[in-house]
Amino acid sequence: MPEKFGFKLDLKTTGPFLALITLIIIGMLVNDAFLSTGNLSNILARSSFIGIVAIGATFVITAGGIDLSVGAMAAFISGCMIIIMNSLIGTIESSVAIILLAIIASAGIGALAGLINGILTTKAKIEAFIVTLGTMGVYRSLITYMADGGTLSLDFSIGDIYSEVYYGDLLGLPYPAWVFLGVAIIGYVLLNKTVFGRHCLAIGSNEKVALYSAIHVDRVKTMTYMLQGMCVAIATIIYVPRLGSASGQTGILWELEAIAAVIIGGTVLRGGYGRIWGTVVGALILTLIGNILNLTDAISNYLNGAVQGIIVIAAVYLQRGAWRRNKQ
Amino acid sequence: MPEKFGFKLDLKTTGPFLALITLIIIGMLVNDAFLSTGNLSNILARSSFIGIVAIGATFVITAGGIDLSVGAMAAFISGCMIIIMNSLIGTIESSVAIILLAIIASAGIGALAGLINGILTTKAKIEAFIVTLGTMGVYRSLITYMADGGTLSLDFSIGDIYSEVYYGDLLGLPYPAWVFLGVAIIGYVLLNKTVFGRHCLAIGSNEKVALYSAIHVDRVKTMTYMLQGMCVAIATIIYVPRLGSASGQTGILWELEAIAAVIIGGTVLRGGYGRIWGTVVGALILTLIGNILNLTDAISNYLNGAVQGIIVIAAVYLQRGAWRRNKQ
Amino acid sequence: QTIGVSIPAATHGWAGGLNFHAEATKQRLEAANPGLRIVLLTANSASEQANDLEDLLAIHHIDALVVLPFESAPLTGPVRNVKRQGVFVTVVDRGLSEAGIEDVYVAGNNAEMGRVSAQYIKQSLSDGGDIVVLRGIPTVIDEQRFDAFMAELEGSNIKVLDNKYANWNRDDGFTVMQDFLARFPKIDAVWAQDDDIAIGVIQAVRQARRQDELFIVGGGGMKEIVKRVMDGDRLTPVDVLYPPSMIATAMELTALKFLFNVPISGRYILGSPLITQENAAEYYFPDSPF
Amino acid sequence: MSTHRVSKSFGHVEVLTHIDLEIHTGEVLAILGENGAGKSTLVKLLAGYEEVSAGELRLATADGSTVPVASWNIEVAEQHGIVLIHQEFNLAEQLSAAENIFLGNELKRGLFLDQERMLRLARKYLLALNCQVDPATPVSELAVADKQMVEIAKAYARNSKLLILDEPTAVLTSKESEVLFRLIERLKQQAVAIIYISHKLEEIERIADRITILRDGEMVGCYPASSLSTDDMARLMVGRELSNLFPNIPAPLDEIALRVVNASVPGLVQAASFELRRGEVLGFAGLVGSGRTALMEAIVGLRKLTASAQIEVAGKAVSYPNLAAARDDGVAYLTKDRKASGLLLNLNLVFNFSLLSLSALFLQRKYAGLLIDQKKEQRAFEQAIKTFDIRLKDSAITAGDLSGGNQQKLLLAKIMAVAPRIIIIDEPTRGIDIGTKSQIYHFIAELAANGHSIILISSDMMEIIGLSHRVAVMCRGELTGILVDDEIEEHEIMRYATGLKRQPGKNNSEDQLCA
Ligand SMILES: Nc1ncnc2c1ncn2[C@@H]1O[C@H](COP(=O)(O)OP(=O)(O)OP(=O)(O)O)[C@@H](O)[C@H]1O
Ligand SMILES: Nc1ncnc2c1ncn2[C@@H]1O[C@H](COP(=O)(O)OP(=O)(O)OP(=O)(O)O)[C@@H](O)[C@H]1O
Ligand SMILES: [Mg+2]
Ligand SMILES: [Mg+2]
Repeated sequence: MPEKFGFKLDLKTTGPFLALITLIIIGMLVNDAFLSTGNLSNILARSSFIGIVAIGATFVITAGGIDLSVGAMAAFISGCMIIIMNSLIGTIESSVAIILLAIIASAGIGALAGLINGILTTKAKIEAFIVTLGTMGVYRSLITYMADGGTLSLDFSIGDIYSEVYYGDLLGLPYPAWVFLGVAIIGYVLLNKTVFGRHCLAIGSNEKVALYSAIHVDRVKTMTYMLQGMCVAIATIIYVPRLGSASGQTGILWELEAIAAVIIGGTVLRGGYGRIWGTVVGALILTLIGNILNLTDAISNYLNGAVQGIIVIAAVYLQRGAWRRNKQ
Repeated sequence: MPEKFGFKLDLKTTGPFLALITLIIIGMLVNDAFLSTGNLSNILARSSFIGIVAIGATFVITAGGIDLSVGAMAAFISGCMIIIMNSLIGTIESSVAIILLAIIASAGIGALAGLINGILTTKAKIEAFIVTLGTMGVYRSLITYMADGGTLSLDFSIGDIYSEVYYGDLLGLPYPAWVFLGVAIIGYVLLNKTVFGRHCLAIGSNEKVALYSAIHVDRVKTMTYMLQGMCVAIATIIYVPRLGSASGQTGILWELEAIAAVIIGGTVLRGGYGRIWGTVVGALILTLIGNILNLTDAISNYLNGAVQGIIVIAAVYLQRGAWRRNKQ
Repeated sequence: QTIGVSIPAATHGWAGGLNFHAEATKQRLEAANPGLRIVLLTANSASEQANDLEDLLAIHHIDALVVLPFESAPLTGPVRNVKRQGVFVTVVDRGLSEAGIEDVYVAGNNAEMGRVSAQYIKQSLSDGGDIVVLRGIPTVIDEQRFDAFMAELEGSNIKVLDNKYANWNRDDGFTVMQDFLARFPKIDAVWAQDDDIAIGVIQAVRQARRQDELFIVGGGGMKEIVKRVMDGDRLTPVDVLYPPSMIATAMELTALKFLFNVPISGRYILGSPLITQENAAEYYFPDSPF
Repeated sequence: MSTHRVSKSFGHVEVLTHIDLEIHTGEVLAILGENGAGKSTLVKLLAGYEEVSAGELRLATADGSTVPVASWNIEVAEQHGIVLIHQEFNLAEQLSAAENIFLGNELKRGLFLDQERMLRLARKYLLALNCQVDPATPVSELAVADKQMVEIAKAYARNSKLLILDEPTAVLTSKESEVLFRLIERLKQQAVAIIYISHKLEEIERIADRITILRDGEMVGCYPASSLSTDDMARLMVGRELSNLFPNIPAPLDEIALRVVNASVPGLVQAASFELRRGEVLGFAGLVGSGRTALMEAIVGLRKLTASAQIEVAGKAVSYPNLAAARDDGVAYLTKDRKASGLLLNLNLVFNFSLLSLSALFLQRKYAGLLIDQKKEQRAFEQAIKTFDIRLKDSAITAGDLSGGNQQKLLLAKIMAVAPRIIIIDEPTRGIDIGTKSQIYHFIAELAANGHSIILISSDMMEIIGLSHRVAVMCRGELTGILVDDEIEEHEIMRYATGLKRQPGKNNSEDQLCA
């Protein structure tokens, strides 16, 4: 008896890791090249976009909200950054200064976009699903409009310098992975060690109790959306140097991927329970699935989506340990 | 006091209608052609797909679940129907018989697909969001695979007869609108007048209470997914005769539209409160927005999505009467 | 020898044709050349395609790459990275935004497609007329086609009543056309730009029983539409070719370079000829999914 | 029905050990025990809500012998007519009272629900309980006591053979309880077996035929009710003699801690005015729904007051926009609905304990600076466990798994963690055992003696009378009188509470103060 209890608790946190390890083993079996440093660092760098966005989503979801606008917001912020950088080229000498300005602007726009989502949800009392579905449409349209239906491209003179942010590495680890790690640590501390994080949990668990515990419910909820906005901005900051462009197609379906990463990681969609490390692992799992499908062409390309779907379900099944629970 | 209370209740049910009427007035102002019978019957026929799917979604959401797989499921069922009909052409004489067989098969496949979603959610205890995200990938892949990446087309010999189901009308109302009405009435009765509906509400409101009231929670939840599957099948049955084809593109984003229609209609995403007529109006509102945007060139094409988003938010704001509540 | 092929996933009719031809060519080339391995990856977005390019390099160690970019600008950098590793690069259909990266460029001509369509409409409605335009998804390809189309019409007495996005999708083609029909009592021609859209437009026009007052110009060369042209359908008198089989051409060219060391480089621009009843049989492939 | 050496463990903690129980038709078996003794767990086993870990349940057969039941779950229990009214509410909030009463047991006409009949019957059941609520009202809009009545009606509607009531009167006033007792009498005559759990010993004395006493998960014994006095019960439960229940509280100081003038809450409270001195315990009595809660919630910023209201705390005019402002000013409020607004049931105990105090400005240095000092937080929590005598066998459980009385103690600890100057406690001893009750009373006395001011809202008349310096009485949203000294007496309070009597000048503004 006692062991079982201990084990169950364990499974809740180690579950996502188990699923991750299973996938890694599959990857190794499918192709030797899987373990090459090149491939591993590709995976890390890649998962950082969704991962960072998903860390923001962990807060929103833990506090009982949802944000569908993140993909469109990423596209919109990318567009803004590119326009800002391109237009500053004449006026400011140093490319690095231009990039830094754009980064600051990006964070500001992200926070503002989050603020709008937050205020519409808390003050106008409109369901988060509808608010963010609406702002998703708005940002997608705005980027399309800004790009005149086409693509905004970063000027090469800056792009070449900025691309170091995505392609460079430190101690063998690509920069995006460092950023991801940094955001994850900050997110972890914020959620688990600060009053703000506690309040997010409380609100997601029971809003009325939170209100009766003197928590500024609306303020905290708005802040989760702002945090989400800033995470999107950070993801954008490392996304722009990778592809150097933005269009109406940028960041499409990121919202679903981010939410999936959060839930795979063990956070509960209804709120009240959040796990940052789970989210990190969730993002890695999603990226790994894509990578593993590319390791082999044994599976018809048409069926990629099916395999992906089945693996996601299986991964969650594995980590929830449902089969154990059902047996007893 | 009593008046205030009565008024609040009123707003909750009349809210969506208010939003609908506002949109109709806007439509009239934008273009005279809006009120032409042709246009009105187009709108009704068009909204029937999303509407019927959304009626199924009302049950799933009311019972506290969510189904993201409906769009892909619609594509998959369309594909199956077309393959079945094309392959029966040689063997069965009567086209009508072939069509009826395909319709029956469609309902069966829909119910089965729903059953799978239901069992994975209730028995394997995997979050509905993940389960249906997974099956969404699976069905999308399967239809792409079945169509070899292209489009499955219904044989003309049957298509010409079957197309009557979409294009025909009765008493001036197109058949799809009749079907929509029929499904809505059945849905209304089911949700509000039967034990099943009552149990859906109870489960969405508080699963534990439902369990303690000796309700077969898993069974009822599974049945909501099956109902959703069958609604998708019905939507498919009137969708296929429209263009006589199915591809990986069919039904894309229907899931978001359906959920949006449900929420615009006043159903609560967290479950426990469902309104079928609200959903019907929600589907009409979504279709109307698209229609109105097509009737004017006052708005840049690029900004369609933005206008759509803003109208959806505004419609919900209007109907929730948040401005009234805030005032007091 | 390994050739990597990276293309968009089959998310609409034309891309489906693309996938079909890529897969068929892969089978054919591999069967004919035992030493050759072709890895075919498909992507649902630009960034997924950038991932695929990385994987082709890191995992499959490709010697040559055939890429049909999801979008031009975002993939310019990633393709350049591949090139820098000494890989032979063939770019298909959508030119990169930086010159000189690719060894071979095989492409249809989007601008020409728009131009040819406009020319046909101008010529058919010599006394002038009112037309509506259904566009694709807001991307560079759509821009190029649309701009060239409008430029060609400039100065003529053909009036474009309105244009709306139909997302290269039958359902949207149907819906948008229904609304155009409700809105405009007189339409002389429709430029649907894409055959999937055209299918939706045809149904909407037939529903409104206005098939006698207008004609439709699609684009791509989908077998259903080509068949109609061949059969002399009044509604779709012509189609404008934009062949998804260009991927096959590109793969074959690339394989040639490797297997027989044929010196290959430069640009291979496929035209966008007008498909009419006379020449339709040449473009009709009943076995292709597109 | 009977149990035979039944045990129950959660994980590695055993909460019930070898319980033997027999329930006969037509009798009331009371189960007594301290908070956390395992009463609720035991009855959950009987009703099939939880699985038995060891031992067996037996059912009586027609010939009078008992047979062990193999698989026991909610459904089987329900089929055998066993109905449990859970200690915590067991209602679907969004559904109406009538819908809840018939939940899982709906009446049908053909394929469809017979809504009219259900409404009609629901009204009948509720009226039988003297409950006036409209059965079509959503449960979320009902007052706590009415919710309880709906639950009783739900059980009543099921025609049970064994009715188990787990602290049904915790949220009821004596008048409402009386209605329930009459119902129990009637059921007894219909040969229904009843298991009754309560911490109100007078009730037990009044209705029980036999009494089973649990201590720490073990049977102390089973006694005929006539053989035990309430003092015996208390002694057997707690395992020691209890000293006097109500401590002496020194007279309050003259200094005014809180002055409320003309406080109105639209529709709920009309122009209430009163004042509270330092070191005073001011009782608030009234019938259910008299607006006491609404008034207090408005004072601490949880509801909107009308503009005419004036509130002074320690001589300073204040108007709290939200609860945080009140808390930072040293005014705390303990909610009466611990499940809906008191505790986060799915979170652990420490989080619940510190939730209110965490962001209080003056506490930041204590354990919540930039980061939460979880060690200090843990220590503060452990201290609180001792102070409030929270009994737990496993501190890793969530608040929802705590026994009802211990939840209440945790809630009290949570409020006290902010060290308020003015404490408004709404039904503080709801579901608390007699031993702990006495502890809490002493605690309140100590607070008052130390110069804190306390507003005590309670439906327990003894509690109000025993602890308060003065008693304010409300009736239908009006403050009908503030009683002092000898006036503080049950019948007098009831006269004010029912509106039969009101003090002159009450409810017409300023001149009423310090009457
Ligand atoms: N699901 C659970 N997991 C772990 N421990 C539990 C669980 N449910 C109850 N307990 C523990 O079992 C013990 C007995 O609880 P129970 O609710 O039966 O007490 P009780 O006698 O009803 O007390 P009260 O008078 O306060 O209601 C308590 O220590 C409680 O914390
Ligand atoms: N949100 C609400 N909607 C409708 N009615 C409400 C609401 N809140 C409170 N009420 C009603 O207002 C009345 C006053 O409630 P309140 O809780 O203040 O009474 P109370 O005297 O404090 O009750 P108790 O004696 O149980 O503590 C009750 O009848 C309650 O049902
Ligand atoms: Mg891929
Ligand atoms: Mg209990």
